[in-house]
Amino acid sequence: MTLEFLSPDRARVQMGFEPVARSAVERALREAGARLEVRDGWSVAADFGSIDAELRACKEAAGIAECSYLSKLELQGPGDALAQVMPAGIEPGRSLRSGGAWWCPIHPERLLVLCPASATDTMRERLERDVADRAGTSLVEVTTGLAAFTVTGPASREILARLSALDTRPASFPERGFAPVSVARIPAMVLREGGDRFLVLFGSAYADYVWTALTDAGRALGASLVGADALERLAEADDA
Amino acid sequence: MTRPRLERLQRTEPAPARLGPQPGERIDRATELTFTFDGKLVRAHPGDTIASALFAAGRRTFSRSFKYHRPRGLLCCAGQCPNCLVQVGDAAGVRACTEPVREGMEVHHLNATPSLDLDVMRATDLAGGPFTPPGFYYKTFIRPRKAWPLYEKVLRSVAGLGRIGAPKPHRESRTDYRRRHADVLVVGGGPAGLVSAARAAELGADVVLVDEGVEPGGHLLAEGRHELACALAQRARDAGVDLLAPAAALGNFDGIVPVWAGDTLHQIRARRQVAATGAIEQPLIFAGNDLPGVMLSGGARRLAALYALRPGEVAVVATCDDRGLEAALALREAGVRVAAVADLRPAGAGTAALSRGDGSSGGHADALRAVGVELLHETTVVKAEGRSSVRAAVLASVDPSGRERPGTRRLVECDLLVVSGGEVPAGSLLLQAGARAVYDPDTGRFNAGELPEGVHAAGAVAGARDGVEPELSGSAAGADAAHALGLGDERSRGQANEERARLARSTAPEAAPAPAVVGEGEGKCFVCLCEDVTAKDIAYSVGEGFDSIELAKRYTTVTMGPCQGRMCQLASIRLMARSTGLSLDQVGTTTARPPWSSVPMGVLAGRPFEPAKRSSIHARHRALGATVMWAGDWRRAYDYGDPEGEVLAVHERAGLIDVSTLGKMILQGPEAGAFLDRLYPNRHANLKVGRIRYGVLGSDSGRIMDDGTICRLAQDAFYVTTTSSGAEAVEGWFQWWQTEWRMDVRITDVTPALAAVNLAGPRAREIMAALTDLDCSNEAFAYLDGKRAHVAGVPALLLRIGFVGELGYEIHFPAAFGEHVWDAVMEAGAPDGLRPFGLEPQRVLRLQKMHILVGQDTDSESNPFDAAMPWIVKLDKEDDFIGRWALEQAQGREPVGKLVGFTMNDGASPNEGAAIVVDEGPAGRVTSSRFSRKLGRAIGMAWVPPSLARDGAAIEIADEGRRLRAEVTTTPFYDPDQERLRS
Amino acid sequence: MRDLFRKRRMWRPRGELRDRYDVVIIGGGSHGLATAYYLAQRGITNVAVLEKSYIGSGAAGRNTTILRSNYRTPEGARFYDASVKLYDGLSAELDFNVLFSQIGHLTLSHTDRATYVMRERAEVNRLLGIDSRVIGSEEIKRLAPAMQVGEHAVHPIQAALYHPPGGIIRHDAVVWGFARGADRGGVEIHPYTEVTGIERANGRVSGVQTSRGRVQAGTVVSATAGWSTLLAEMAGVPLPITTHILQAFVTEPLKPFLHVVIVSSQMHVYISQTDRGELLVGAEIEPWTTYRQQGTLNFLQEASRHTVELFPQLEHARILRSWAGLCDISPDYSPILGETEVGGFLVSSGWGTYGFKAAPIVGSTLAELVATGRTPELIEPFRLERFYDDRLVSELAAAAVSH
Amino acid sequence: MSFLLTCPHCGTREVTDFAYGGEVVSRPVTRPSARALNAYNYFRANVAGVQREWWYHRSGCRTWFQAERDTRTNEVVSVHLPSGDGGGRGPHEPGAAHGDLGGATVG
Ligand SMILES: Cc1cc2nc3c(=O)[nH]c(=O)nc-3n(C[C@H](O)[C@H](O)[C@H](O)COP(=O)(O)OP(=O)(O)OC[C@H]3O[C@@H](n4cnc5c(N)ncnc54)[C@H](O)[C@@H]3O)c2cc1C
Ligand SMILES: NC(=O)c1ccc[n+]([C@@H]2O[C@H](COP(=O)([O-])OP(=O)(O)OC[C@H]3O[C@@H](n4cnc5c(N)ncnc54)[C@H](O)[C@@H]3O)[C@@H](O)[C@H]2O)c1
Ligand SMILES: Cc1cc2nc3c(=O)[nH]c(=O)nc-3n(C[C@H](O)[C@H](O)[C@H](O)COP(=O)(O)O)c2cc1C
Ligand SMILES: [Zn+2]
Repeated sequence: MTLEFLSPDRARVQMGFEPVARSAVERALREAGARLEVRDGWSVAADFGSIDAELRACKEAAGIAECSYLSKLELQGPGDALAQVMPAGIEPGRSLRSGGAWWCPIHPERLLVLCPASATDTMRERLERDVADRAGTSLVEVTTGLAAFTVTGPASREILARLSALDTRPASFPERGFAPVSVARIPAMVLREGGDRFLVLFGSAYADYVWTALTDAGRALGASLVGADALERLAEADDA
Repeated sequence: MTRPRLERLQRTEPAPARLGPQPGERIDRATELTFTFDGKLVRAHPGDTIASALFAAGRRTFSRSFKYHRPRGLLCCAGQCPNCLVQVGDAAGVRACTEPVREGMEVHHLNATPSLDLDVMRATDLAGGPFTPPGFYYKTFIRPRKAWPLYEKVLRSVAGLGRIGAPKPHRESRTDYRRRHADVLVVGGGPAGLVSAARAAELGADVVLVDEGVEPGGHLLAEGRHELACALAQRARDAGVDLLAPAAALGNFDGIVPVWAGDTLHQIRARRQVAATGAIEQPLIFAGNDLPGVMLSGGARRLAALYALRPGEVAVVATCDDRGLEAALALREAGVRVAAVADLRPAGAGTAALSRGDGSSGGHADALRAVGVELLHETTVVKAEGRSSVRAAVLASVDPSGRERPGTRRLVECDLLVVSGGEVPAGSLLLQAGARAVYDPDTGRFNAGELPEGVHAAGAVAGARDGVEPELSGSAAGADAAHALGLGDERSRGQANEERARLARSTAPEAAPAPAVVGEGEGKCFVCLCEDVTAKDIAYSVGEGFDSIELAKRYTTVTMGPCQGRMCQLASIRLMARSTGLSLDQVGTTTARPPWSSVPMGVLAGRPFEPAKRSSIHARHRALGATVMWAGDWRRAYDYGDPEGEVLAVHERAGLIDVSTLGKMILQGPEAGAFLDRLYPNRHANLKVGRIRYGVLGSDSGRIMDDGTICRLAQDAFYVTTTSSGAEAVEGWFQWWQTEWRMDVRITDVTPALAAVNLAGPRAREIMAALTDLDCSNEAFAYLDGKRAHVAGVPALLLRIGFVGELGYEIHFPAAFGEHVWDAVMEAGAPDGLRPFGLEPQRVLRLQKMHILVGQDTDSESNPFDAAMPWIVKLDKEDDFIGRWALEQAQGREPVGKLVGFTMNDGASPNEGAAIVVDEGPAGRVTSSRFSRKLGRAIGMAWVPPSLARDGAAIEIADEGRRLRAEVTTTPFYDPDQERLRS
Repeated sequence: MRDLFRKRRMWRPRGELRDRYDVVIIGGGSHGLATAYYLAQRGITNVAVLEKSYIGSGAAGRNTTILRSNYRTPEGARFYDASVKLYDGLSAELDFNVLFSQIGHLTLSHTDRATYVMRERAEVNRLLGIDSRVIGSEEIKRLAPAMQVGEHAVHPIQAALYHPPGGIIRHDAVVWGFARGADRGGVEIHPYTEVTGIERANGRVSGVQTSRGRVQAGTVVSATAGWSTLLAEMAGVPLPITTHILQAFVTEPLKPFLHVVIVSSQMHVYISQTDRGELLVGAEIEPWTTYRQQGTLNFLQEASRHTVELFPQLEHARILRSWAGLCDISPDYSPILGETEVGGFLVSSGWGTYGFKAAPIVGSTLAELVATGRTPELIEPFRLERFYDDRLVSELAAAAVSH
Repeated sequence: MSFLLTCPHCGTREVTDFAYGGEVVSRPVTRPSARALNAYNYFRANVAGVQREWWYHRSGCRTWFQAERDTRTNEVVSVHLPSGDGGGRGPHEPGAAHGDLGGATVG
């Protein structure tokens, strides 16, 4: 596999080393009281002491969660070729939830696929097959290139309004909306996963900086940090 | 010049100013607050402003004027004039008349020494008049030459109003931006604004309304029509309007309106905008018109209605429209004796029946006569008498062209002179949005002309006058905005048309344009209070040839003070017309510019975070005590405290440097190689899989833009690295040419996806053995090979390249394992004495190899030939490449300079940037320079004249006054034959 | 003293346009009026300055008035040094105080790359006799005590290029001084007269069309800065110029606390305080080209944030007014001065964000060229032809400076 | 923030989300004379009117597209994806996608 060095899930126990993939803001998470747990090779903030308290926070004010552990695959190729690879129903500015993954159209010739770390292998193999027999298309894993934070809850739009010029009003940014736009003055992409839950993706080298700006805005608006478990509960509630 | 007589203010105790409870009053009489003014305790109620509390405590002088230091009193009570600017703590320029009192505030006066009541600088007023005409400073202190800097020190010591605070490391207040998208933004919460917002919202629009007052209502509050203000505000809220107050709209920048509300700057983009910013009452120009006690009618009414303060004991009113008459009636109710009302209009004015809705018939004039107030027609005030506040008003009859009729003067004793010189529309936001200022002969003022797409105007700013007009105008504008968004229906369109028809039918109010100036011979007649510009100054500047409004503005500085023309723009145009003989239309206006109200810099600064990129290994560098500095957008470790030791470790054992900041791109596709061949001057399409080649990227003018390595991962896949600061630009450059050529290649930036460390030094191979099962022997893994393998269990790409000139392995791997791989390598290398090394030691190591740093050793003019890299340019390539033609032409031209290496004759190492000297003139520069402990001498690189670009040539270097000698060398200082790299 | 306060016209009221002038100067900015003044000094008085609006309505009336000569290239440093020296004596020469405050100029460096470029400028300057040296934080603190020089700043200050002869000036006074001098020298100044066409006959200029009729001319000088390409196109002369806006703002007047000009290129901001006490703050050009002199909210926000980082206590200072002007940017950030391929058509262009400081030397060198027909050696490197020879004089690599 | 620009893919964004690539200039098809090459590299029309120019959605989808904008008013008349007719040149403009040339900012 030519680009194996881009795939964190290809790490393995070898010569006494047990590599664990970590987010660039893991230290900040730990200092904020996160309970860290290794899941699918990633050190993940499972919770901050009480999932119920975190769920309440997400319902009443806002929750901020670190989700850089999501796997991210980028497909490039002519529009008609990509159309055959991705599920039907994707249109400019709207992503699609299919097969446990998010299919996000950056533009007709460039697609970003987000899926849980556990599903990475199967998804990557399937896409590699699709790419192999379609001229002019290629696949690159950008899992560690994009950091991701989730902002959820009634105050999520107010928090984003402190950081970005994006119009997040429901009528202008519908469910599944996907918008490449600057956030905190740097290039980013915002995905409205559902209701008032937004996933913000950006170059992982900026993770520390964006975390500072995002949590600063969040604190001022009553947001609290939430872990992966609470997030999963919210996602299940949305999918149901 | 006679010694200036220090004037003493007589301190007669005026009757307590507080009135009984007023219907719309803002103050909470039950509670008391205290603050200090110039160190003395002042009592106030919540809802009081600094000015209302001080006024209640008996103060009448609130500031001293900018140039003549004349005492100035409350004039507008709406934050529009400069007369009450005070210092609150470290904040200067606070408008006392709108700043609510907070417990414990420390307020100080501005611009008066030693005190507000006793200002020695007043001497400039007594003596200054004739000796300080406009622009006098341009005509003084010219000779001798050094006279000016001395006098300038005096000028600067008395200049400026407020003081800034002491230096401090960080800001105190937390200010923030808030983005708001809306369907309709209404600026101005007077009757017009409130109704237009409610109307648009009722038709389904998402509406934001902003008003700079503490509460919406605009002039209704001054007119004591509080219930109507509350009702209209409630209607808007009920319709779902997002009402922000106090919130000041600062300008219109192509549709985005920044609104200053406390510590938040709302950045509002709305599809439609309604300007309902009302009108600004203008002062009259007469002798002594700046005396404390002269007040605009709106100001006097606001003191009474909002703060239950009697503006004065005995008032004279001078007006040119009904405003003055209304004020006279209102002030009588507030217990002020109105001695006389001078109305510029002829007899019969002010008697038109008003739909005032309070049941009284007839006009204001009739109401005044009914209560025995003397109303004089075609009359105005020509002079205010009094030393430091008004003692009497001299009234006189004036003819329609504004000239005083001789022998008609009358002196009326008063301590309050209420003036109303008509209104000008507060149209700055409309003009900034692109409307032109158009002169309206009927009203004698300038209105906003044709409005740009998406902008509506309502209320007084759109010419609506009294009674129900503002609400009608607001309703029509609000509906228009909604209709433009496709909302509403036939009925709502019909209603809007009907409202517009009723507005068109309404009669214009009788108003007599105020004379440009009266009483000119009797004392200073101020047109611009901020800058102390008098009517005579305008005539004087026209007389000196500054006969356009823009030249007169800059020469006299009229309208260039804190009020930005609110009180003086129209008056200055009238005076220009009088002095030049042109019409007001011909004179024209000056430019409307943001911010409309002066706003603290901190509010526009927002949060103080600067975007910074960090490698995923960054925390380790901090833990190792590295000195971290900026390198482009990145934070990087410069050294770990012992740069020289770090260099030697790389030479003698092994060193580890974090190079994650390198730009990194993956190119995939059958034409990836051909694509690179069209961008780089050397060949890459013929690169074998698993091999690496150095590349220098050039522009179409042949200049060096960036450099890096290209590794062929597979037949159809290349891995391209760039400099750290050039990464974004190179990606954009690649994407641009691909847009042009549409070749079969896909480009993906993976710069942040991969961390990268360079393990370099003779022990590198042994250390690698402990980390990977890949055969790292020289035979299996040669110099400039690129291989894939697991390192410390992590999938990685290993590149044998030698930027630092020793055996080395660059390990590129998923950034999420940054600390894991760094720790694993450091641990594996410990037995071999492995040390981390930073940018500084790397600089020494690469300089020993004469490897260039793009942007340091080269600049925007350098081409590869002159930068000692002729070997990188393959002009025998079959196809065209970017920069080929320019390089062909450059080859045929005599270069201006050449990049060479040099060795210092003695140990002294010159600064980078030192000059190469030929015949005592600059002839090149030192680009890199370090002392190399390894080589035991100071080495560097420099641009030198071509004639000196040969081995052994002697060059002279000028460095901070020293002259140093060096010898040119064109071959690398260390391991020129690359033996160590290839070992 | 007597004459001091007597009202006296600075220049004659605008007269009628005559049908021929030896020299027509297009543009009543600082360069056009300076050229007219120095022509008159040389006895060449059949000259008209045609200005489409009021004199000084262009960048001359909008700039942040910074004068300095610590440029990177020897050609640039010599040129601006000659100009600053003329400015030094200008008040006396024009008998009009242009309020030149030689308070010194500090270019801040926040990275070693910027310090390196500064040293290069300091050494070139020193060799040419220009007072300019790199100083450390102690001396910076002494020169600007109110500024944050400490480690804790987001962009700590590493070093600074201190240039004592640099400073600020009253921009309008320079325009009015030159205008009065030219007018009293016999030159006709025609405001509100727009040039709409340039006529040529066998390879030479022969006259101009204006909003007030046609005028014949032996020589036509375009001193139109931001509008240069429009005029050069009328003469059939291509230029390597793009026009961008540059913005500035001024605060309400404060008790003077800043007695040196501060420029920081990394933070894209420069700050000075006038004798009236206002702070004058400017930044970088906008990247896109435009002829619309209207500012952006982004500028007010970015310039405020960077100013407040250098002076946190200025968080309370109130922005009074902001505006924008046009800058004619050349590829190498050096001017384009002198003859073109069309006989008798001279240009003063390529002044970017830094041309006001060049007004006197532009005036005197163009006047010499018109009078003698020879290009003075000082401005020879700035000929238009250099772009066709690809022999650029690049101040661009002088990374750190925008003024 | 100033005028708005519409990316053909992402829709309307603040102009600060884009990098300006300069007016569209046709690159010589065959080897030009020195004068012609330098004219292409350095000389600009710089019109006061509608200009065809390059923009790069740097903070978004990272696509290059062209716009027609009136430089007197900044009104963007239209935007479109380039037809790839060739003959353009790189965005080597001051302050363009090039950002800092080795730290060299404008001026
Ligand atoms: C915000 C800003 C800050 C700056 N700061 C500095 C600084 O600190 N230091 C510095 O040295 N420089 C600075 N500059 C640059 C400097 O202002 C200009 O480079 C210089 O003023 C240009 O020369 P000028 O004064 O002759 O140009 P302008 O004053 O622009 O003169 C050109 C004149 O030509 C007229 N014109 C144009 N077309 C026609 C026509 N067709 N017919 C007739 N007349 C026409 C215009 O109306 C204008 O008056 C700054 C510029 C700006 C915009
Ligand atoms: N008594 C007087 O002197 C006087 C003068 C003018 C108008 N009026 C009365 O006012 C009414 C006119 O109604 P209207 O609504 O057109 O004007 P208005 O003056 O009543 O309301 C304008 C409102 O806009 C707000 N505003 C102005 N500029 C602003 C900015 N940049 N940002 C935020 N808010 C801003 C002001 O705070 C004010 O509340 C009429 O009833 C008329 O009788 C009275
Ligand atoms: C050096 C300088 C200082 C200025 N100071 C002030 C000032 O104190 N008050 C003010 O209102 N405008 C000031 N201005 C701005 C001018 O009023 C005006 O905005 C500028 O000349 C551009 O003209 P315009 O706004 O008509 O386009 C200043 C301009 C310059 C160049
Ligand atoms: Zn886009």
